[in-house]
Amino acid sequence: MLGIKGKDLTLLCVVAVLALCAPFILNPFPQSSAMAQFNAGYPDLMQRFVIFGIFAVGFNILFGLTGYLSFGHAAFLGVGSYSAVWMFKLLSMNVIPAIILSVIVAGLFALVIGFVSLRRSGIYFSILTLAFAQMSFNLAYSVLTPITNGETGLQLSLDDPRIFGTSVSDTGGIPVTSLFGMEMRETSTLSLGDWSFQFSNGYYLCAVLLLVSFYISIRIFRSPFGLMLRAVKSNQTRLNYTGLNTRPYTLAAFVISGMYAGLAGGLLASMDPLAGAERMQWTASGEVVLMTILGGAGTLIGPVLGAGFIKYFENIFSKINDNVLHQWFGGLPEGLENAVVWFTEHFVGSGWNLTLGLLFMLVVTFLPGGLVEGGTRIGRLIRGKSKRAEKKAAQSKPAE
Amino acid sequence: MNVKPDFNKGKNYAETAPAFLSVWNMESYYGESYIVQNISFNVHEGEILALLGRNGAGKTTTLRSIARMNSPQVTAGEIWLDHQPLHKMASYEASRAGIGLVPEDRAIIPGLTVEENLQLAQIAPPIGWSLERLYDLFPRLGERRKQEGVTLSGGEQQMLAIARALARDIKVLLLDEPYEGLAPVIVDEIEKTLRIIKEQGITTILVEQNAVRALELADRAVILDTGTIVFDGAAAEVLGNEELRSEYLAI
Amino acid sequence: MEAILLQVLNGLDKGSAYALIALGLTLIFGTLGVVNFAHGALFMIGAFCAVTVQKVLTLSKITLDPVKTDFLGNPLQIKTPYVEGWFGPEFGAALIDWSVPLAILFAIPIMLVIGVVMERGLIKHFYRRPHADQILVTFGLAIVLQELIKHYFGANQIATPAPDVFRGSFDFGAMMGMDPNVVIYPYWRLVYFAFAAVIIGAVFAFLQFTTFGMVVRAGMADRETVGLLGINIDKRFTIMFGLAAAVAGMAGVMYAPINSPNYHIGMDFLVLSFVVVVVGGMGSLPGAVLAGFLLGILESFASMNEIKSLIPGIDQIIIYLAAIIILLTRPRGLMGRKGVMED
Amino acid sequence: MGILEVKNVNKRFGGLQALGDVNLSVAENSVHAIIGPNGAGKSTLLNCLVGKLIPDTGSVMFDGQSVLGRTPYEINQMGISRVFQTPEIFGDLTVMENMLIPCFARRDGSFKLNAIRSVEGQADIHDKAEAMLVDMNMADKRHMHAASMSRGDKRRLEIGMCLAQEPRLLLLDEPTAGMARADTNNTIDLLKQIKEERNITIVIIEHDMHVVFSLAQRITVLAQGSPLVEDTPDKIKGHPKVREAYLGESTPA
Amino acid sequence: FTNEPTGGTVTLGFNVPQSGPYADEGADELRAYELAVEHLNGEGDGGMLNTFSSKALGGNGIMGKKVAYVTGDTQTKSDAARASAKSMIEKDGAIMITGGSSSGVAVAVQGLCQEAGVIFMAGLTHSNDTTGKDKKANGFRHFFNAYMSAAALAPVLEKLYGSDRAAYHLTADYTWGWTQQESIQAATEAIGWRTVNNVLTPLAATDFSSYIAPVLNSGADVLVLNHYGGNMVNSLTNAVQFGLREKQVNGKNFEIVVPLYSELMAKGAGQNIKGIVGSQNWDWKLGDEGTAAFVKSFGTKYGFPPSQAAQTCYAQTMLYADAVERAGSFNPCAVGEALAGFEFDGLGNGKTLYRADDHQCFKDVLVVKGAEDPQDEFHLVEIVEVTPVAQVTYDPEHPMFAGGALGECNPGA
Ligand SMILES: Nc1ncnc2c1ncn2[C@@H]1O[C@H](COP(=O)(O)OP(=O)(O)OP(=O)(O)O)[C@@H](O)[C@H]1O
Ligand SMILES: Nc1ncnc2c1ncn2[C@@H]1O[C@H](COP(=O)(O)OP(=O)(O)OP(=O)(O)O)[C@@H](O)[C@H]1O
Ligand SMILES: [Mg+2]
Ligand SMILES: [Mg+2]
Repeated sequence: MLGIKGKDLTLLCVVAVLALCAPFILNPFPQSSAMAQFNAGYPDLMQRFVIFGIFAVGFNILFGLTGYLSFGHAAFLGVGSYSAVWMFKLLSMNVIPAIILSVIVAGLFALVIGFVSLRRSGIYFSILTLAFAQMSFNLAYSVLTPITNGETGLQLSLDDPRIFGTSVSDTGGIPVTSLFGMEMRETSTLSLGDWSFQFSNGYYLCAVLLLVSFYISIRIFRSPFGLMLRAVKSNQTRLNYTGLNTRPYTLAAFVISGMYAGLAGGLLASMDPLAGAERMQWTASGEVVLMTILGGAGTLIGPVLGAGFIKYFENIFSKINDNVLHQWFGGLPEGLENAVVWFTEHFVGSGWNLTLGLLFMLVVTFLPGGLVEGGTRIGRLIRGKSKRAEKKAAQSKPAE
Repeated sequence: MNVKPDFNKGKNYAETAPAFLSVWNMESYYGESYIVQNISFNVHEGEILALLGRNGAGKTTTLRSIARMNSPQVTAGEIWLDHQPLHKMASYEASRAGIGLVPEDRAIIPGLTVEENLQLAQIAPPIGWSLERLYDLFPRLGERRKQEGVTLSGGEQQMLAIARALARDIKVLLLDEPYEGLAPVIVDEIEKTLRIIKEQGITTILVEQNAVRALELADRAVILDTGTIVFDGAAAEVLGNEELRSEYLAI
Repeated sequence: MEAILLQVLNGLDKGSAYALIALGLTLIFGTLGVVNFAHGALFMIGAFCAVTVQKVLTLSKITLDPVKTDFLGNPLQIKTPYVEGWFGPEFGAALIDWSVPLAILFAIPIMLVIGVVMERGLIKHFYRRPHADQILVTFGLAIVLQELIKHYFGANQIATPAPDVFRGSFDFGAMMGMDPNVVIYPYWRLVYFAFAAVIIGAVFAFLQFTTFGMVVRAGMADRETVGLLGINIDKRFTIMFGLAAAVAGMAGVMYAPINSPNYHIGMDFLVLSFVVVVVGGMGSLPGAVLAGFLLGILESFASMNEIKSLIPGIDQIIIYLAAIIILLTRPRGLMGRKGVMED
Repeated sequence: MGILEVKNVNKRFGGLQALGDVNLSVAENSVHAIIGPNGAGKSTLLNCLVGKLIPDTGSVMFDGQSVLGRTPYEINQMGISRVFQTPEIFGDLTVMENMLIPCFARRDGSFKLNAIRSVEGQADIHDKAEAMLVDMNMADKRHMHAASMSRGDKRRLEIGMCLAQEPRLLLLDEPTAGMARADTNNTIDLLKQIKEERNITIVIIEHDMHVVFSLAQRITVLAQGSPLVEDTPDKIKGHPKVREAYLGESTPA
Repeated sequence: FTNEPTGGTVTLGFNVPQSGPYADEGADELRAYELAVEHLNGEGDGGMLNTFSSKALGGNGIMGKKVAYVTGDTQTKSDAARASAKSMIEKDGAIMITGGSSSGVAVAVQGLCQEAGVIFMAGLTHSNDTTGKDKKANGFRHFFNAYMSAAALAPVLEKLYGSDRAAYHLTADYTWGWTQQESIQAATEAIGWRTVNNVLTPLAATDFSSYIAPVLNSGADVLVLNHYGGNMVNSLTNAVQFGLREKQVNGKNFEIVVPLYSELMAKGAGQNIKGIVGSQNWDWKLGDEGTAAFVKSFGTKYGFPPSQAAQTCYAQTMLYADAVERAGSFNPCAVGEALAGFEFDGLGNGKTLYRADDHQCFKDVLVVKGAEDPQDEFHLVEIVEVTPVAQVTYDPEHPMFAGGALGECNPGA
């Protein structure tokens, strides 16, 4: 089906089911329970999961396949966002032209930066991309303020021209982003007992695009192009002496992953029409690197998992304050309660970074293949096939 | 034909064994693949042992296991060198205990000159031949001492690898295909050197594809096939045994 | 003319700071090949050694003032540092005044221990892992260290002044017969410059005139073979790590008076130090130092008004622009060694 | 006029004259061996042919066109493939994937974003790689990681990858070093067969005289960077200078 | 309207920096918010509830609903701040968002709240734009702004340093820096100062030596540091290191001015801040009744006096709650109407007006300077003068604030 088969097809189906049912899956706890704090099924966060998933999937096409570690990918995301917001300002609030433009502009930007940076490999390449991104960030923050609105970020305003739309909505506000009239921010709520599930148009647009992106990424991984990219990672000398110039391949991968980043940026702006310069800072580029490695570089689903993991901590753990903790542990005796709260406080709220840092270390130390490796191990446990057993099986066969 | 090596499987095997180097029930893995499958053999002091077998038989794996390299992982068995338990040592400790390995890919260290490659061998005790003496043995190395080691020609690198092993005071020399890539004249030279080394009482294990050459030089031979020992006996015996020659050595 | 001289001086000093900060990173990243995102954290811990020494020296005995009151109307607490009580007010005050230089003495052993523990406990397992994994683990570590410091010292900057005698600036211009106040330079920065020169020289000498440097280089290229030659490379890597941490820490201590440290100071310098090391060329100590000075001077020039008015915003990007130009014209940075982290 | 014409090639490394006035002419569809002591400059000469090194002076013509100044991939596109002294293969990929890459590489080297159809979907290419694996007697290792094969196997794989490209000139740098006798014989047969079937010209460097004398039609002896003699195998065998400088006494005449 | 509270509680969203350089400021804001919630719910000593001129609040929550709150981390990034605010609105049902410690974040979150249909009560934001070109109907600012700083400072500067001065500006190269610089340049030129130069410095700069070194030779005798937070601490430290303060230029003592001050910055700058003049929105040492009540309850609870950031956040919460009570509805439009043009007293700074035209508060502004010999760490700053509100009031159409429009209030879905 769709030109993919076997495991890949299963994977795509699983991702599709997960993405479409996310509003249920991410909201497992009833509204009034203490655990509701851990629910992540509200539109903004679900959108972020998916958008950063797209970003990471694209990054993985470059890094996972070719091994070229770009440390400036956030620049493409930022450029995508700016293009989209400009599109909203000038043209119309329809997200389609905005998204298309952001993909194109990010692709062109990636073409230029990639063309230059790919003259070097290894760490030298990483630093070149980092330098380009940091330049973009610094300029966007200051000199380019007329285009980027600097520190505040590019926003819509009441006096935008918006050729194919209205500057001001009927209610006197700024019109909202939409897909041919279907408003992105519109959310319908389904209440089932103590649960309430939110279905947002914006999220479903993002989810569909994630599925498309993911599907394309599968196709790339399984295509001769993907094979060539893996060959680039493995041995460039051999590739050269096989008559292949590696540059067009790496550049194509770079541009494709830049376009993914642009798409992510465009979607971010479509969900929330603001583009800030911080989106291009090295920390943002670093974040996608971390997402990819954390999930499992070179695997198909890993980057999406990594993106979800980091965004979850950033948005859910950071919001747990001592007030919430006291509610949770209110059942404990006073002294114990305070002790538990005091201890837990370090890891949540303003301490969310600490938890994230610790988890980075734990995951990479104990799960060398990232979260995907963790999943594989769990799968193996469930199937009851231990490593030992496999070893025994191998023993009976001769070494070859 | 399958000849069992002569050793007794006692707990205090190491003390009673007449051997200088003994490998006992050794099993080695690369990750999940089981390569060296429970082998045992002895090497006596001062002798040259030829370790033969087809490609992929596990010769290199055996040598690397004895030298205590990080891979393969030796999961079972014991290795004793002159009453020292090698199987409990890290590779640098094995080296200090007297193991010298000339690896099959020569492993010349990039970024270092020829001389630095040799100096590196003389940092940790015990120190063997002096640089002058090594340059006498391999004059080509003397001429190229300031050149980066990895830019040497294939044969020169082989010389450097052997010289580097001799730069340490070793008890057992493990040679993994030392003749590979060497001009015939040089092979003759090295063979002479090996005889000199033998006279000095150094024990040698020689892995070589040129089986005839190796067997002419060696005292004893061990033949490996898919990770198990299929022959252990006098070198001359192999040369005289048609079946062994054709089955495992194709000569 | 004076302006140029001034910026050269400035650049030299900035450069010495960059070089010193990057030096520790070169040892780990350029030489051991470990992509150490925790380097900034080591620098920060160094700076907080200075803060801690200052805090310890100013630990105070509290007495109540009978007359004055605090903001809640309670009697005011008067704090007299214990050291002033023990050593007399004058010597005690001098000790406090000199807390930053004193902190160097504390920082060296502390940073050595931290470096060694970090290497033995964590990094050791990552030499053979992909660089990406190294990034993840060291970044995680950096965050953890940072958050711990934030927890104990807060997020605000903490003033750690240099000793009083180094306040003010030295008038080079006047010395050279120009008008006064034209070419001036703060004393503490001159101290920093000298300090950087000494440390850089010492590290050079250690790696150049002992076999240590060669062994570590060899070990990075091929650990296995070095082990085969009887060398316990792990031990040397550990020492190298300790050394690098100590260098990073000293750079941090000395920098504390220039920029009051906060828990974020390491991250602020992280990118810069990577850029310096890579522009210098992987595996090259002199390269990193040279790149530090070069970028320092370029940055100083770019901040001159004449140049800024010519190209607006040039000072924002000069470092990156220079890095790009250098890396494109020289494949391995200024003095990089072949084969180090090129793939 | 041979298919490969090397004229007056010189190459210095610092103070070392690695190649001095090398002249070499290789006839089309022949096997030409280059032998000589270690460090004679054999590999260096090969490097000059494939664009890894640029000679200081001299010219290298392949089929009437100069190869100098071209990048390795351009030279390969002219029809020259090379097997290295230490195997250069894609260690992280499986044997099958290793073989697929030269099959997918287009002869003219032009870039095609072949990202839509899957690898398996392109049956013609897949079959070609499969056939090559069978030819190389490696079909059973299809799914093995190339890096975890023994050295002899890596060599064979590399030869197979070069052959899959259907080159016109195949350069072999000690292809049988470290190979078991049986495999060496197989390789000799394979090379002979391929040369016949596909009209390939082969230049081979080898220290194993058995291989050289079984394959070569002409032999150039290189010593200290310069050709010592060039002749047929029989003449070379008996050449006293060659015996002294290179072959030694123990080589059977 | 969005998030209409239906149960027995009403949820407020406190969106403050918890990581990044302003985390301490954020922590102090959060303390103030928690205190405000306590007071609104009738716990504790009531703080400024007792001094507030409006008596609509009765310590029984807001309109009888108990006040609950959620917190989030802005990270001082527009993106993260908006994400955090969105989660409060979408997930937790927050009806009002408040907090923040930079203008970029304030403007970004204000825009979000406008679109989402909730009220935004800005925390610490000093840029003219927040209530200037980026003003929004749903957004309200209690904190003062760059123009007011300049207007308050100029007369004091004239008094202290005379009217014949040449100023050299170092300005952080982003929106806040620019508006700050523009304001102070205009104000000082109005008292006769010359502006020698204005040099933009990168936000990411940590070492300002190359910008400071040329100052002495430029003919200027005053250095104005339009920097905030870490930038300001570092540039001031660098300037003092260069010995600028000991120098004489044009026969006058060289002086340094830092237009926007905070206690935390003073602490970070240590000795270097002594004698440096600047402005503040509020200081705990102000003698008025409201201030005293607030300082007492804050100090008793946390052991140290509140910062100006804490005060503005506390006041904003009170003002919001009060407006709801007075409006009799949580509907943002009703609340906005109640706030617009509202005059009050007793929350510090004396009589205050929430101007309807731009939702900016007008009140007295403090001119402060670094204490020469502080009695303890809480007295690093001393008040030089309390500039009366009249002097800092400007026309809503003032060019520095022109360009934007409040628009219509948005009650949301
Ligand atoms: N790094 C590795 N990972 C996995 N398997 C390996 C690895 N290295 C070798 N092997 C496997 O181990 C087996 C034995 O290899 P080894 O190198 O010891 O053979 P050998 O006898 O030395 O052969 P040769 O004569 O070709 O050098 C081979 O089947 C090979 O595929
Ligand atoms: N990059 C280099 N720098 C310096 N010298 C070099 C370099 N490359 C090769 N050489 C020297 O040039 C000479 C010829 O080397 P080459 O590799 O061509 O020899 P070869 O004939 O292939 O020998 P072998 O049979 O041992 O492989 C050698 O002495 C070698 O040390
Ligand atoms: Mg082998
Ligand atoms: Mg060669």
